[in-house]
Amino acid sequence: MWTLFKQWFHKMGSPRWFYYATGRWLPWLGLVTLVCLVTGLIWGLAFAPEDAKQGNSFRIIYIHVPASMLAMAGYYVMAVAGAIGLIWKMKLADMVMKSAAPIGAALTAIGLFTGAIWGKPTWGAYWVWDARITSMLILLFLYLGVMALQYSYRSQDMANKASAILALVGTVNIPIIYKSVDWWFTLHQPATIKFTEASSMHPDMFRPLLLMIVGFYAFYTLVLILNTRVEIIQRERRTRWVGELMGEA
Amino acid sequence: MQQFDSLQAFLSMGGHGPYVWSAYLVSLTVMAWLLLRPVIKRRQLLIALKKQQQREAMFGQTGH
Amino acid sequence: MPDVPYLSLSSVSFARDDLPLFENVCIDLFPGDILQVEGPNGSGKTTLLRIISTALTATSGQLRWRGNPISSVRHGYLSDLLFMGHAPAVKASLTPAENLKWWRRMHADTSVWSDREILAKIGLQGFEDLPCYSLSAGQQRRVALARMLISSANVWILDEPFTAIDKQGVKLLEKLMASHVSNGGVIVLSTHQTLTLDNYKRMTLTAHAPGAAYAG
Amino acid sequence: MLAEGSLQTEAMPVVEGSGFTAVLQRDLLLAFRHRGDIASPLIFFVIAVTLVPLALSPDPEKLADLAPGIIWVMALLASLLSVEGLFQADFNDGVLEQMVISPQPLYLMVLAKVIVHWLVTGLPLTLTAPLLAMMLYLPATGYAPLLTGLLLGTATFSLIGAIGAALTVALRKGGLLLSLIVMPLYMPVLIFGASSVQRAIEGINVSGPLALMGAILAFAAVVSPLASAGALRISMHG
Repeated sequence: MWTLFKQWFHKMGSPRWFYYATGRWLPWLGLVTLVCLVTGLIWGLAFAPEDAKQGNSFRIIYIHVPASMLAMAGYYVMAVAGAIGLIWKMKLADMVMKSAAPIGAALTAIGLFTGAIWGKPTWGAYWVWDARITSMLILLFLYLGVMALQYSYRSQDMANKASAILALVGTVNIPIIYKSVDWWFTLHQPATIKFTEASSMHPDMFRPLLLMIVGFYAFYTLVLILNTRVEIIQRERRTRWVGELMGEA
Repeated sequence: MQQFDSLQAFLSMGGHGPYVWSAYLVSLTVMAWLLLRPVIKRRQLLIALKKQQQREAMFGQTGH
Repeated sequence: MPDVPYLSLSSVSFARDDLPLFENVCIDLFPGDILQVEGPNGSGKTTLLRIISTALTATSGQLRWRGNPISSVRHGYLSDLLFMGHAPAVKASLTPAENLKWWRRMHADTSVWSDREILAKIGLQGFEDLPCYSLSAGQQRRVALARMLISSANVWILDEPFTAIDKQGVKLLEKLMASHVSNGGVIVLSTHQTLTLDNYKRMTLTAHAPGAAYAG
Repeated sequence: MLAEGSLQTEAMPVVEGSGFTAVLQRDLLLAFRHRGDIASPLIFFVIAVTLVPLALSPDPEKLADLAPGIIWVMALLASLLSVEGLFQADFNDGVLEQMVISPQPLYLMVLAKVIVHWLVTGLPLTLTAPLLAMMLYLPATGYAPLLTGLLLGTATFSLIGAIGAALTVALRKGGLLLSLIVMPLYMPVLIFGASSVQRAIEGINVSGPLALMGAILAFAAVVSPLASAGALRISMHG
């Protein structure tokens, strides 16, 4: 079992194997993303019932919540990939980490932006120093820091290692940051949705949200793979298999 | 079941239309950019690499 | 001659961002050996020396000390290593004596000489109380050489030790190197200069061409 | 294995931990030689705090309200500005390289450097804070938590800042980048520090947040030298 896992791990570490394997998965992943997002959007926008208190503005939840979830998860993807790259010196992990940073930052920005717009009709202001929004803003800062560090090194190897360390330090810090922000902002709305409290939301509202969350996860994976594939070509451009690839292109 | 009686009602979202639609529009634009960026980058990279290949074929090894 | 080399590199390669700098470098050094690494700028002399000193990690290949891979004897190897890089590692605002004190604590200090004796040997008697920034460049370089008198390390890695050094320093350095190898030490150095010492090995790295060979 | 007697001496194993005291003493000596540099973050601290009444108003009530926040933010910035130089000199003159390849544990040497940095910046900043608090009309009940908090907080700032300094030491324009990557990590300390003063003024018990700050400091003292040492090794690859 262990040797099997190790073999698989080793194979996964080969950029070439990753490139060709994901080439086969991509169409399916794209299909899942498209179906989930389109169905979820139409369902959420047109068919889900109106919220009793917030009216139709609550429909922003179908973007806001999945984007925020992925923003958070994306940071851990980045940090875990960075750790694997640091510990096992796996190049593919470095490429995944590098690709994950701008995607996570963009999703964090989406989460912040939709949160702000949602805030206007709900709280009467675009920006409220609420715990979740503030934590999200700090998460964006953390992403930007990793990206800035990544881009300021001329050597790609150094850039990857340095930003992996920063991502790991950030990961260790995130719970502390969240706790401290929670503690400070007494103006704190309870989290709108947690999986454990799913029942508190009307099932007709919740089902499209679930679909959107699945869609966002698929979307994230898709974009991450696409970016990693570009990184692979860039880093492996002197190898024969990329040369052959160019011949086909 | 459809929540809105008409397209008009759907677009206005009971007065919350501007908020909902701007949030969706901006988010989807960013997501489209996320999706297109690697595709464009890949194409540019392949073109650049091909050019370099041709250069090397014409002038011999130019080093790295 | 012992059959196990004191220090050996087996097919060491280094690539920066997948650009190979050198490949398959093999070196065997026995007690008393001096290896001069030559090559044009950018051929990776400094990189090779820094790999031997473990400041850099080779992309592939193995570094062995007394037959053991470095990873298993790192502490012992580092205690047995003296590295002089481009920067002299002399604190400019400390006096020569204070710099000596610092090195004594960082290195395995088995030196029988006192600070005063060492400063006399490097020709800096009378300067012990001046901050190093007030010394000339050549004198500062000689302060750096004092480490060789303090350290009991058998492996000396010297990166361009003859640059920015005065005549007195060159003589001193050559004397130090000669006595080090005659005591069974090992020296790897990079320099453009021809050494006045006899019996040294040379190795040439060629710029950006893989497969730099070892000439023993 | 080896021909006996062919080597001048058997390599002496270096005493573990002597690197810690060596770095500690050397850096203290260096700080003493550059005493003028110790004053810079302090002067920055005082001037920056002075700017606030000039920009807002000299109204004692308003200032008293804002005092904890102002002092904490400025102390954070002063600490941040000074941490940039933590490894810079050692990097430039080659000493850092010697530390990285020395048999001494880099972890302890980094810790020693951070301790000295705190002694010459964080501690003086903390000691200056009561003066500024007085100028900003901080109520008397706020002084004790301000001092305790700054004592713990500036040490945490030095520790976290060391990671950023180690990550950017090999970069030419590391200063701004350092602030960018370190400031978000400073936020919990700032929150607990400033709000414990605020709460003390309001008469609420502040042992909770101060204990948390102590916990964060202890945690940072373990993690930061580890991360900094790793970052320094990477910075050597330039």
